[in-house]
Amino acid sequence: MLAIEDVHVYYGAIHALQGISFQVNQGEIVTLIGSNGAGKSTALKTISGLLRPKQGKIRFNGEDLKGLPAQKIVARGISQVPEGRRIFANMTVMENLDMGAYLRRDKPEIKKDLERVFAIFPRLRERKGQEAGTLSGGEQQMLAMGRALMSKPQLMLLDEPSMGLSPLLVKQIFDIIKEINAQGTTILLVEQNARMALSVATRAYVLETGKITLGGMARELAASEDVRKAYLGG
Amino acid sequence: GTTGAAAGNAAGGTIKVGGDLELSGGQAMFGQEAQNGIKMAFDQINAKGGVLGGKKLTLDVADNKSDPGEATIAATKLVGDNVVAVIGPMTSSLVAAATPVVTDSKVPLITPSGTNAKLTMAAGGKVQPYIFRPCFIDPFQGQVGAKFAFDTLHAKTAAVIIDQKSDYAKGLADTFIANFTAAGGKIVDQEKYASGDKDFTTILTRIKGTNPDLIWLPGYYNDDGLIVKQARDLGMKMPFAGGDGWDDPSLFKIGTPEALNDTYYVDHVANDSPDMVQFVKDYKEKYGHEPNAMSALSYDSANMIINAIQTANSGDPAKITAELDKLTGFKGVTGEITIDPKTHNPQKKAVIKENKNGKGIYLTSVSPS
Amino acid sequence: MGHVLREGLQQVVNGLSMGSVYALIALGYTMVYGIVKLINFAHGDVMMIGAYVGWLATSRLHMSFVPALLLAMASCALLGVIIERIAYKPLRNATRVAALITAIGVSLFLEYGNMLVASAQVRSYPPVLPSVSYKVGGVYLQYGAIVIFGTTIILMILLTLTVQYTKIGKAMRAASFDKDAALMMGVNVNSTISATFAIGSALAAAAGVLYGAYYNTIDPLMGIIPGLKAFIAAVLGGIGIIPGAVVGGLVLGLTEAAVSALGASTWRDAVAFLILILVLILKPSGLFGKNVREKV
Amino acid sequence: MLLKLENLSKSFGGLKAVANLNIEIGQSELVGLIGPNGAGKTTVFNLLTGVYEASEGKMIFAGKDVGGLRPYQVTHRGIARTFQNIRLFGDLSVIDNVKIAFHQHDKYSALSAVLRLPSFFRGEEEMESKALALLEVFHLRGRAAEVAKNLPYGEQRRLEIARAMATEPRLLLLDEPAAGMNPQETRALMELIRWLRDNFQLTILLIEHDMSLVMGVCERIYVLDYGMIIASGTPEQIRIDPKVIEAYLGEEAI
Amino acid sequence: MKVLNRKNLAILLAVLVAYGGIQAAIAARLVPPFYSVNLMLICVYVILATSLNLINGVTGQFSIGHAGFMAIGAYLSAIVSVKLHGPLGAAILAGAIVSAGVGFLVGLPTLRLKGDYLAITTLGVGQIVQVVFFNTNYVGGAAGFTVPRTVNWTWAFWLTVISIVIIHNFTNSTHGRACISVRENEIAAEAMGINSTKYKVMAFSLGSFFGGIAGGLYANYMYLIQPTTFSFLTSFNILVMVVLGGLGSMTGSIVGAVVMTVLSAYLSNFPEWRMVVTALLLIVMMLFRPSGLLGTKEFNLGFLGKKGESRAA
Ligand SMILES: Nc1ncnc2c1ncn2[C@@H]1O[C@H](COP(=O)(O)OP(=O)(O)OP(=O)(O)O)[C@@H](O)[C@H]1O
Ligand SMILES: Nc1ncnc2c1ncn2[C@@H]1O[C@H](COP(=O)(O)OP(=O)(O)OP(=O)(O)O)[C@@H](O)[C@H]1O
Ligand SMILES: [Mg+2]
Ligand SMILES: [Mg+2]
Repeated sequence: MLAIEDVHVYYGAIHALQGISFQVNQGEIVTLIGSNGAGKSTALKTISGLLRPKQGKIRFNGEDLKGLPAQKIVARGISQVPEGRRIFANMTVMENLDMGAYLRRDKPEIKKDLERVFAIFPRLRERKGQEAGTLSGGEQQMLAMGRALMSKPQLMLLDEPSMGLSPLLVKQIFDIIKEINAQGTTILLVEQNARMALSVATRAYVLETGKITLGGMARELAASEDVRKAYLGG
Repeated sequence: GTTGAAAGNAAGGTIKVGGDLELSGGQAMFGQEAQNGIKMAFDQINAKGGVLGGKKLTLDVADNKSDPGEATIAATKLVGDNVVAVIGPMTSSLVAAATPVVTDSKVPLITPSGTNAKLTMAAGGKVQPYIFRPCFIDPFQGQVGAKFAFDTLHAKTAAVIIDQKSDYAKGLADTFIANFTAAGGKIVDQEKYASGDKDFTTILTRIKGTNPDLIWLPGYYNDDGLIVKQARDLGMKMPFAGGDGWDDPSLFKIGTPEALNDTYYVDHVANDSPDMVQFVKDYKEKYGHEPNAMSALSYDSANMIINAIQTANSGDPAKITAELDKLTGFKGVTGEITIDPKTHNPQKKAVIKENKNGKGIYLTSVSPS
Repeated sequence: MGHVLREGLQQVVNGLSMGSVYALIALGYTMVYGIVKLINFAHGDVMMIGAYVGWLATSRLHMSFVPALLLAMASCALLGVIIERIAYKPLRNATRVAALITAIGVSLFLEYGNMLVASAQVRSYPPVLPSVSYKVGGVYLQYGAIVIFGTTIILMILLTLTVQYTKIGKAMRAASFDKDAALMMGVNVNSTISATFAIGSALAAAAGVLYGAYYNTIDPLMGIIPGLKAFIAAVLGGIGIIPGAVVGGLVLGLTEAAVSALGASTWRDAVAFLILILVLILKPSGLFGKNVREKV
Repeated sequence: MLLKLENLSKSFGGLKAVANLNIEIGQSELVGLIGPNGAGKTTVFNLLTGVYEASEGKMIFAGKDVGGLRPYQVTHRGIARTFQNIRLFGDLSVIDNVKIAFHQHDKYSALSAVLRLPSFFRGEEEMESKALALLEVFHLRGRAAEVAKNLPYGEQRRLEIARAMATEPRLLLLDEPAAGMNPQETRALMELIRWLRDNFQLTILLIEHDMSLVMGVCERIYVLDYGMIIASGTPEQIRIDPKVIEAYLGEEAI
Repeated sequence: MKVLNRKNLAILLAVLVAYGGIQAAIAARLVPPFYSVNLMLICVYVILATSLNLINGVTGQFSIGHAGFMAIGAYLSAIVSVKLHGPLGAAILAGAIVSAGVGFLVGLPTLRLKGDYLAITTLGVGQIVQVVFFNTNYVGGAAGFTVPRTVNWTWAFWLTVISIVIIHNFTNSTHGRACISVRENEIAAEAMGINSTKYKVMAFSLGSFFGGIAGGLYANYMYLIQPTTFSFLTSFNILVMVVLGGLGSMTGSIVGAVVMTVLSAYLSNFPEWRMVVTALLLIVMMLFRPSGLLGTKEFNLGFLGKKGESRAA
């Protein structure tokens, strides 16, 4: 479904991604793990068109995404829950969710999805009219997830969805990720919380300073000695 | 070494005259009209072979941005360029700012339209030796206006509207008030605005409450037109009168001809006077629009300098100054100019015009008493 | 007594007419600010260009009022988009002051560029708005003022509805807050911002044509003072808030009228600013502004 | 008691973010404040540090009421904090970040700075050496000249704590210091927190969602939900408290 | 002694050479008047730009009404020298002190405002000052206030040097760092124990003080001052210098002031095109160097000193 081939990305002189290749198949949950500054967020931003690769190919359903502006990539069915949530702080919770469905025109379906989001995050229903900027950190994370769900993506990119969430919510979020996936959305997940990520993922890749050093079935990686030492804290 | 350098200048093929003009900023219109007038005078003399046996006159312009500080800088630049004389600035306060510079450098300056009485007078009642003008001064205008309002229009009460940013308007207002009250009239209200304002309804409403026989409005035409129109829209039917600032063809486009009926103003010259006809025609031909008083006075200023150079037979600023000092019977398009050596003001007649159906019609002329 | 009352009422009407002119200009100002967070100092000058286009259309091309107005709005919309593309877009990620300086540059360029093209001469508008005034209970009411007031209110309502409830409006607000996040929602940020400038500049042009027609005269520097006043009006109401701009404009107009009515016309601008400052000290984000504190 | 919150409340419009909160913390204690997202934890910090004004209640620190003080005055009283979203002086160097926090302990006036009197040079020298010493402690000395925003995330978090320490506080408030850190970094942070407390006789109150950290270092924990305390006690007690499990930890708690 | 290290000695030498050279040239009548006016203007604008930089660049308070403080300094110094017959030094100082006082009074309530709200307020203060002078007949009202020229190159040069040194020394101290921290993040600065109000007001008053000094120099050199000289366009002009040089960089402000003054002098030969060219240059400059000529960096003479001694602030 998504194929990344030898992608290089620079921030000015910083060579943030040094030729990474990986793929995500239809229906999978794939996770990218790696330490701070490895380039995980950079990879996601490149896929969603916010950054331009200097070299390399990104294919989605066989189509080359190169040169497509970000808004067109969303229209192809890729949506992102960005690191740091990036909700629209000056808009209400409801308006944020509306923005998620910006490109959609199927009103009844949108309504259904809204109900689904509210069912997953009842707190958002309570705070429908509140300005998003005044939500607590966790509430904002829920909103960011909800907003991405509203675009009904084929492929959802999640950048550290569990950051700053209570343990209960972390668990819920991962349940939700599984659920969304079960409902047919393919997921590319970036996580600091590697243990959780590996537990829900089908396959995983390890990113180290801009290069992919390992890749394989999530279960296998979780069992690997190196990965445990470096990313699982034991 | 201004003098020496100027002589060197004269030895070349050209003689440089400076223009310290309002080419940008709030009064940019004045400077541009003046520049046109001066250039026309120079082009005409140059076409006739120039002065001093073939030397061409050139205008060295410096933009004073309608700002007094910049007027000082512009004057400094011009005297640094060794001009033999300076024309401009056009507005009184800027002339005051340029005066010390030209005085220090002993270069004569003619302000075409700086009408403030104090410009040519130094402290202690002495004349400013290097400042000249071809126009009459504010007290004279105010006096003529007051007499006309009282005697001819039979106004017993008057209100005055003053542009607070304009020294000129203030001068005209002061002398009007003095002369009008001395004649037995009464000033019932004084209101102020700032040039550039577009809405005058609030001050007009106040004046309306005092119901004067006449409104003395010594501003510039673009404000005058608007004020009169807005007054008429508020149902105010009394006559208006003002000074030479009214003189511009676009007055009637800004205010409607109908609104401007029953308004009067003091002016330097009637556009249909025999002296002006040729100038108006030439000017229209050259620049595509009618001249106003600024263009005409600047044209005269330029010719005063040409005349002084020719009679002095020299491009030396000191000699030009001396010639200007004793200028008599100079035939300008705005009238005959004789400089009073004690005041450096010309003895000139004023005319009064009435606006009638979109034209300023000559009514009468008044000689200085 | 009746006389004083009538004069007072007349001054209120005068103030409201002046105020609605400020409000009309402030609408576009505040809208662009609300979305792009740029003090578009060139707004007053776009208004001036609009006035000139309207003048050309009516006096030279002999068009009638409404077509001339539409032409002016269309050309200024285009001008606004061009200005944004050339001068503001490259600075989206630069500091706010850099954009402000560019806006000043654009403002000077429009003023003096037009002075080169059209000369500094004051032009007068052909009488496209009937110069009629109605007398109601001794108080005079200008036809033009009524038109401007009405236009302002209608545009205010339309704009508010657009920004609050339409898709493009939401996209505008989203892009205003976080461009990248808006992109991730599928918003075409560039065209959204262009649309913002197009609408803002078209509004400026409408204001310019009405201003020219109402006050009869236009010149290349005519936009400076109204631009400044509109800025005050917008801030007074809470910058970025559309109804706030209108209320701010009207309050400003009434204040100026009151100051003049009391015979202190030369203190008008100072009092206007003083009131603005006092309001801001009491309500730091303007009359309608929410006092948003940064959440820590 | 070093810190005593009595009946502290804060409402935003209709929402009661903190409701009748009572908390006591003794000298040199290391206390955790946990609770679901939106429970009001950060709000408590904001109230304590004068960012928000309490709707009701009292805050007694070292025997004195700190209610109604401006943030800088609270800092002068000896309370320092870090922020949930890092707020470094991003464009300044690492050492300048720390020096700024030393400001209140400065001994020279603006006049002696302008005239470059000897007291200026003495003051600057002292500050420089104090700042470097502090950076040394936080393993940031090698980064002293770097621009703060260019540091990796983990080091930025550490710098934020170093900067807070430079104000020489008696009470340190840490808002989610481990957020965005991987397990290793979190473990190092734990060590650091303990070490700080022991070395500076510091009292620490920390908010954190990473239970390994909270359970690992805190001696006592308060659990907040809907602005109210639903439980308090040792980590062991909290871990098995059914109310906490239901509201916060979830069934399969660690 | 630290004050007399190699770097500072070199700077001192350069300053003395600059002063002596120009003074000698003026004495020998080698400097055409137009040039000497512009040299004076450069001094005036350097003081204005560096002092505005202290407010806008260093402390991050968006002030766009600096001409108002220049006006206060100009008028007050003119009153002292013309009406009270005070000596020039006293006149300039009095102007500066009153300007700082007004800055303090205005700053106290208004500096709570943020960003654009503060901007319009400072603009308003500038306008109010202008209106007050317009309406005060004691200082000539609209007609202006005539002041004899008593300022010469020596006055202008040394006042500029002193202003620069004071602003530099203030900025490069713990007090300056406190101002910078307010600019960087006010909430964090407060949390670090910095009284942000105090430092904002301090920077604002100090900036106004030097704005007043510049006004005093201007008034006592230019023969005539008028309220219109100190319009918001003048304020913008100063702001442009600061931003052009690089907001936050003092050397940048100096460069900006020199460049803009020289440019304006040069362009006065092309009056019709002057403003259009200035406008285009502004736009192009900002497009290619949005953070100004020097960014926030200082042009540094560090290579003259020992290593490490002159770390950039
Ligand atoms: N806007 C930027 N400008 C310059 N460098 C950047 C920028 N954003 C990221 N980098 C650098 O690129 C590298 C990769 O960053 P990235 O944010 O992708 O890491 P990450 O793996 O997501 O880390 P984290 O776990 O901290 O989120 C890092 O060295 C970072 O410092
Ligand atoms: N300035 C504000 N205006 C309105 N509501 C606010 C404001 N600040 C906080 N709140 C609300 O108060 C509640 C508590 O917020 P707070 O930030 O204290 O939560 P928290 O416990 O720190 O949560 P998290 O763990 O997610 O950071 C939340 O519901 C939040 O939406
Ligand atoms: Mg990341
Ligand atoms: Mg929190």
